[in-house]
This record gives sequence, structure tokens and C-alpha cells, in this order.
Amino acid sequence: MDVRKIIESLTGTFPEAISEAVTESEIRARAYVDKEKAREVCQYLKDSLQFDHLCSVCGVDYIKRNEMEVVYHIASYDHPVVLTLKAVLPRDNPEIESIVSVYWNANWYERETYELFGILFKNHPNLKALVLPEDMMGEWPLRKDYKGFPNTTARNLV
Amino acid sequence: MVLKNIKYALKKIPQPPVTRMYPEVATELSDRFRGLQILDKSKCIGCGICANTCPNNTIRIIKAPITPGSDKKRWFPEIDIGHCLFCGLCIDQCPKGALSSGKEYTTGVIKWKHKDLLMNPDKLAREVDLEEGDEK
Amino acid sequence: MEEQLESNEMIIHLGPQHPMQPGPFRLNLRLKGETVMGAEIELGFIHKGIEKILENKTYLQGITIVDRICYLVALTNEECFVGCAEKLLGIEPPARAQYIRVILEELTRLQSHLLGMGEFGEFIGFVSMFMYTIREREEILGLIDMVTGARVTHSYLKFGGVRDDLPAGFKEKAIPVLNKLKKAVNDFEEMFHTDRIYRERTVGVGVLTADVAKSLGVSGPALRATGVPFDIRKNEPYLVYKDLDFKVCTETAGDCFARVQVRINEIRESIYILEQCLDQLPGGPLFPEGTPYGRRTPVMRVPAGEVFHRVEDPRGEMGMYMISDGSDKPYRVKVRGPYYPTLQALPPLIIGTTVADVAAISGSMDGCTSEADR
Amino acid sequence: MAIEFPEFIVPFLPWIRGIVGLSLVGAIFLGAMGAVWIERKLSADIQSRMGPCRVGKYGLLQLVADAIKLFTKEDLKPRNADSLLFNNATIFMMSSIFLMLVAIPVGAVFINGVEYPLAVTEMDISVLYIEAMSAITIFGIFMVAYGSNNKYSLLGAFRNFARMVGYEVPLGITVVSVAVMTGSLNIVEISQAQGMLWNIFLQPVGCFVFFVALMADMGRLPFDQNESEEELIAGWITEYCGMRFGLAFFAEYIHMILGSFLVTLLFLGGWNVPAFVSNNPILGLIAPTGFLLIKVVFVLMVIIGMRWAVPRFRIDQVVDLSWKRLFPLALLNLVWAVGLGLYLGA
Repeated sequence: MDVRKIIESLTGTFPEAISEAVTESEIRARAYVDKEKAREVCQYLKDSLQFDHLCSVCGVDYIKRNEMEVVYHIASYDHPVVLTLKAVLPRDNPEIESIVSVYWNANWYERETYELFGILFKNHPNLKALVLPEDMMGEWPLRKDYKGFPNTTARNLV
Repeated sequence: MVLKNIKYALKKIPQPPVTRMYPEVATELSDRFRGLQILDKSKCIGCGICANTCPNNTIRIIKAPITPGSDKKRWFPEIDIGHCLFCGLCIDQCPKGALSSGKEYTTGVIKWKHKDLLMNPDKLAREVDLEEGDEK
Repeated sequence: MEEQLESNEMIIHLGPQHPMQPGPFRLNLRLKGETVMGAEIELGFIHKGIEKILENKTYLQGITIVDRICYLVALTNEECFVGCAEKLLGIEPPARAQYIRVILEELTRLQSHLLGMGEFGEFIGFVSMFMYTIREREEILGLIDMVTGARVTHSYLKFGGVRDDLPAGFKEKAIPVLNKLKKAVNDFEEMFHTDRIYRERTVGVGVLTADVAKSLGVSGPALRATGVPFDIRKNEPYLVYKDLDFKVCTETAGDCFARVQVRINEIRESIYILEQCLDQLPGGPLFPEGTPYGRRTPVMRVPAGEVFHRVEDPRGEMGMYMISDGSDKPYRVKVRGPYYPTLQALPPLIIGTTVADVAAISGSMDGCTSEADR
Repeated sequence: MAIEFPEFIVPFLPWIRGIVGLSLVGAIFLGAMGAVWIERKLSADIQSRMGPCRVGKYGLLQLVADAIKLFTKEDLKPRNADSLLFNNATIFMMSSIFLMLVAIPVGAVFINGVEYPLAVTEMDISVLYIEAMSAITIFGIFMVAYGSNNKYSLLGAFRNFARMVGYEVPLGITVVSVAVMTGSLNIVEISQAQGMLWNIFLQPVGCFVFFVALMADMGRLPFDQNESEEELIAGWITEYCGMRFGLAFFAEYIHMILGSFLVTLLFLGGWNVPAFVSNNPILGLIAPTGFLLIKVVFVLMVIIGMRWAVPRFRIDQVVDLSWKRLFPLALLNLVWAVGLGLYLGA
């Protein structure tokens, strides 16, 4: 499965959802996707383009552009191409469709992105904190405007 | 059924033990072992590159006498080994190569009180005994 | 968990401090007698906030932080981080540095697999196996200590190359250790094969079929045990793996026995790779010519951009997604740990088995909770 | 055939039995410490490490240090544990051990041709008595399960029931087959009857089944499910510490020593060695007990060595091993013993 063929088939079937699809190298491709269509694109990738291995789902906070991005890295067990899908979300109420129905192992990734960034994943099986305690849910630590906990670590002599 | 395990275990009984009595028999360290840093006061120019490259910012530049007892003072690094990772970044980044890694990792380094973990330049240059001034 | 509890069931916590776990995570089991009816995992006991720390450290300081993601395989973590930065900088370490990196990473794979095998032996009651493998692992750690100066957290790689060259006489010391390890691994394998109690405890326990493993996103020895030859060193060769010949070891059964067997075969493959590397070690510099990068790393302003780099960790596929905005600190680093999906796939695997099998299955996954929590 | 004692001893017989009994209790505790020391040193050798060597010459005083620690540690009790059951559980186990101790001859003394076994009491049905007393430990474990209000010990104790019940049957059958062949249930007569030929050669299958069933009865690896550290933290003794844990800990090791005594007496010919008959007094006093103790230490080493060389069964595999494999083997051995008994008897 050659990178260019993948990009053409992708932009062909979702002309308005996929924008700025670019091939970085022989085995890497990048594309922006509309946030409503993210789940259909993943479903299409999995069914027809053999992208059956979800590497990771992560959030990025672009505070200067006042928007957030959810980045999906989708790879495959058969061919070495890794596709990076990026969905842009407004920073005030970031919400996106959860893709647990397509990729089962996205469950924990989405829970972790939720507790670190505050991105709500609609109809996710059990969207609650995975790694942080419950009472830290309002603070979204990985956002750029996070002031941080009071520094209670050991006193630094220096 | 389980004969191979028993035969392997019986074969192991006469062999000498691999472990050793720790405090009596010291560990043999590899020559690149990164213990407590050694400061060479003649090479150090007090530039502070080691201070801002340290991941846990445990190094501070203070004024210290050049040779023990002399009143002429210059800027030297002082390392708080309570937070030091012994990662060796300060040793690599030093432009003059004033810092090098020593071999002390238990004798002079383990202290009773938190404040004694602050290794001043004299101790780093090994002009003064590492235990000096410690509270037991 | 509590609400589905019927009258004759009870909830037992294989809690954070438990002799059965590779790291602190809480496994709540809903038991009816001995069989497990439901399982749930809680994480966060060793969460260090590495991704937040990496955003406040420069790239050079990041190397010492990245060592501590999974403290067993510090070198593969560093390789992933440094590989990302080198792709952004557009520099390529020279041949000798690449060979030294491959040698050290294969040594790390050896000692990680040995520990995994030993721990698995201890989880099913075979305590002496842990002692035998730890003894072999000490020699491998001695070799790594000789090169990097530290046994576990090395911070040995630099951008564009490695910190020091191999010490003199490294090859003469390494070959006998590897031959001794080959004999020892043959002994361990024969012990595993002929011991009926071991086979009864492992064959057919925690079976993972190929398509279930793919849908769960499992990678590494657990996936290769089901027959899928997915190995980043072959699919997406980095460093000098493209001109080294080795085969991807796969089994078909997908149960505990097959997972440990895959690790034993991979130990033999790593020894074969090490021998090749030690023979073909080229001369030459450790850092690329003409660039300011050397043992003393200059102040690095990485050009803006983003990259996703994957590396074959002994536990599976380790990936890092790094975004840089031109300053000397990375804007965002997402670490994709290899044991994360395998730990997520544990509950569906252990429903229906007994408590004793839970220990065997979670041990055969050879996990490292520190990288699942990050 | 009761042994006739000369009349000047008869009035003092109960006193002698009392002294022998008390010295046996002391000796057994020392023996238990020795067994723990052998276990630590042997496991250290198998795993090529050093084992205890700091306290005392070769770590010999390590056991004294452990005993002092166990008996002086604070004796905690979980808040809502049932105090009656919790406090007396390990006492029950220790009592079953001492009841067994009464009937086991620890050696023999040859005085001008007459052989006097060193046993506290000598009953006609001593073998049956020993089997019955060794079954009392199940009550102790039952009390632990319900007393310590801890899920791990509940699971550990249930595993113990399944294993104990499963292994009493082959144990009993092999013992009966030995008794049938020698024609008496008195353990002293069984060991004396093996003067020329040990039972292990007459009934090899019976000895193997007895040994495996005894290992399971004692809870030694590979039948270690009740306190398997990996799954149940410390199994049925999770909530115990201090003196009570000490009792349970020593009860297990004394049970191991008595088990190896049983194996030597029933199958390895007790205190007589085939080609050895002597009548000079000094050797007659020491030799038989010496032979017996050497055999006991050998069997003890085998039991301990098995623990560090073999992984652990799962509990359902243990139970079906006993019912599906050991039980028919024991019956087969019984038929073989009856045939042999008729042939020898006739």
C-alpha cells in the first residue's frame, strides 16, 4: 500500500472532511480532519485501507491560536505507513466523537487525554479519570495556562 | 516428569555461591562509574554552564577561596547531592573540563542531616575531608 | 464493580503493593470461589507526569528524564527521544555511533527478557528460576556498566551520536559472556519444555488469538506469540537494523507458554545480532563531521515541526510524538508506552480463569507499570 | 508381642515414659530449628547464593534469633476477627503435632539382646492413631479461615481443605497396605519386620504414592497452594504475627520432620540396616538411633530440595491428581500388598 495511493483514496472518498493531506516521507503521512467526520474516517481507514493498529490518541494545546488538537496516529500490522490525523477543536469547549467503537484500545488513550486536557469524548464507555485522582478533574494539568500545584516537593538546598 | 529441574538443581549445589558479603567485600566499580564529582579549581572559570544545564538545578555558583586558607576568592560550583542524579551532564558540558567523576558513592556521600548533603567547592576539590562538619 | 456483586461472590483487591505485579497498579477481581467473574484495573500509583516535565526541560536535560519512563529499558527510551530530535534537526549519527547504539540496545533487550523470564518463573512458584536468570542478567549489566558507566539509568546517548566510545577490550569480554548466556538459555528452555508441572500451568492459559490481539492493539512478544510477525526493527528499520540479518521469532499458540518461548528465541536472536555487530563494527568518528554536535552539546534550537518516531522496545512498539516550536524546549512530547495496551488488554483475558492463572497471565506479559502511568 | 520389662523397672515405667516424652518435645523443637536451617542453606546452595551466615558460625544461631524475634514480637489481632477461633487456631495445629509425637518411636536401644524402642507409648494401633492425629490440623485451618476475617486467608484455607481431604485417602490406603503385609498395625513391629528387606523394595509404588501424598499433606511445594505468596500474599496465615505465627511456622516444620520419620519407619526399615548385627553394648546403644536419624535427615533433604526445584500446581490440578491418579495407584498397591502378604504369610 503506497503512501500516495492511500492519500488519494482518502481525499477521494472524504473530499470536504480531509484537508491539507501531505506525505512527509515514504512511510509517514499527515492530514487534518473535520471533527464531526473523525469517526467515519477512522472506520473507513480500518475497513478498506488495512489501518488496523491505533498507535495513540493525544491532545495538543495551541494556546496562541486559541485552539486544541486531538492527534490520532494510526498504523497497520501489514504495511509500515503511519498516518497522523489531526482534528482541530475550539479551546473553550473541546468536544469530539469517541472512536472506541472503531478501535477498542482507544479507550484508555481517550480517558487520559480527557483528564490531562479536558477534551470531552462523546459516548465513551466510561469517561472518568485514569491516572489522576478524581478531585483533579477541573485542573487539566497539561494545558499551557496551568499554573501548577503548590510546590510541596523536598526543599531544594541550592 | 520434573527430573531435568531436579538434575539442574543438584548440579548447582556443589558450585560456589555467586553472591558476596557486601560491606566486607566492596563492589568492583567500572572505570566509567559516575560517583561524587571532583572539581579542579585551577581549570574552573566559574562560568555557571554546569549550573544551568543540570536537570534538577542542584548546582549553584558561590565564592570560595582558591587554595585552602587563602583570602583570594573566586566563583566555584557547589552541588547539592540530595537532588543530584549523577547523570554526568555537568561533566560533559563544562567548557574547561574542570569537573570529572569520582568513585565515592557511599563512604563520603551518605549523611545524617539534610544540610550536610550540600557539597561546597572545597569538599568537591577534595581539599577537605568529605565528612568534615557533619552532625552525627 | 460493587453493584454487580451477587450473593456468593466477593471482591478481592490484588492491590498496589502485591508480590504478583511488575509495578504498582490495583487489580480488583470479582471472584466466585476461585474463578474470576469480573476484573478492573486502576492506575496512577506511579504517575510521574513525565510529559509535563519534558515541556519544562531543554532537550539535553530531557534525556535524563526520558531514562526514567521505563526504568528497565532506559536505552530504548533514550533512542526514541533522541531519534525524534535527530529527525527534526535533520542530522544522522555516523556508522560507528549507530552500531554502538544497536549493541547497547540489544544488550538492554537481553537483560529485560531475562528479568521477564525470571519473574514469570517466580509468579508460578518456581522461585529458583528467578535466581538463575538474575545471575545471568548480572553479567549483561556488567557489560552495559562497562560501556555507559551506569547499570540502569545510563543517559548515554547524545544528539548525533553516543557519549563515549566502546572501552578497549570490550569485544574480548563480551563474546565469552554471550556464549555462557547461550548455554544457560538452552538449559532454561529445556527445563521449561520437560517440566510437566510448568507445562500444565502455562499451556492453554490466557490464550490470545491473532485477530483479538490486533483489535486490542497489543504489540511485542505478546503479539508475536500469536503468529503476527510485527517487529518495528523489520517493518520500519531504524539505525543499522536494515543491513543486519535476523529473523522475527513468532509462535502460534498465543498462550503463556508461547509468550515465554518467543522471549527465549528473541534472546538467541539478540545474541546473533550482537555477534554480527561486534564483527562489523566500523571505525570512524562518534559524531557527524562539520556539525557543532559532539559530546558537549551546543545550545539547541530545534526548528519548528512535528515527528512521530517508533522504536522496538523489548515489550513492544514504543513511539514518541514530538512537537517543537523553535525554542530550546520541546512544545509537546507524547510518549506511547509499549505495555499500555497490553495492560489494558489484561481484564478481558483473565475473566473466567482462576486466581492462580491471573498471576501466570499477568506475569507472562512481562509488564512495566511505570511506563503505563508515565 | 508386648515387650517384657525386668520387674525392677516396672514401677518406674510411667516416670521413664514421662522423661522420654519431655525430652522428645525439646528434641523436636531443636529438630525443627535444624530443619529450618537445612532448608535455608540447601535453598541457598541450589540458587548459588550464600544463605544465612551472619548470626553464629554458619548461620546456626540464625534460628535462635528467629525464634526470639517470633516469640517477642507484639501479638496483633485484626479488629473484628473472631477472637475465640483466631487465638486458638495455631494451638490446635501444634497439639495435633504433639499427639502424633507420642506414638512415633524415635530410636531403639539394644541391651543384651533385647530391643527396647524409644517411644513414649507403644500401642497396637499406633499407625492408625498417627493418621487420625495428623487429620486434626484441618480443624486448625478451619478456625483460621473463619477467624481471621481476611479474604486471602479464606481463599487459602479453602484450598487447604480441598488438598487435605484429597490426600488423606491415598495416604491411608498406602499405610494400610503396609500394615496388611506385615500383619500388624503397631509401627514398632512394622519397622522391626523390615529387618532383612526394606518395604521400599517390596512396595515401590506404595512408597512413591505415600511420599507424594505426605508432601501434599504437609503443604510443601509443588503442593504449596495454601500459602502461595504470588496470589494470596501469605495464604491462610496472612493475619498472624508474633507468637502465633511462630507456632504455625514451627508446626509446619515439625510436621515435616514427623513426616520424614513416618517415611523411614514404614518404608526405609526404621533403625535396622540389613547387614548389621552387633552385640557389644556401647555400639548397641547408639547405632540404631543413629541409622534412623541419618535416614530421616536424608528424606528431609529430599523434601526440602523438591521445594526449590519445581514450580507450583494449580489447586484444581492438585485435586484431580489425587483422585484420578494417586487413588487408583494406592488401590493397585493394596491388591499387590495383600497378594504379597498371603504369599509371605503362607
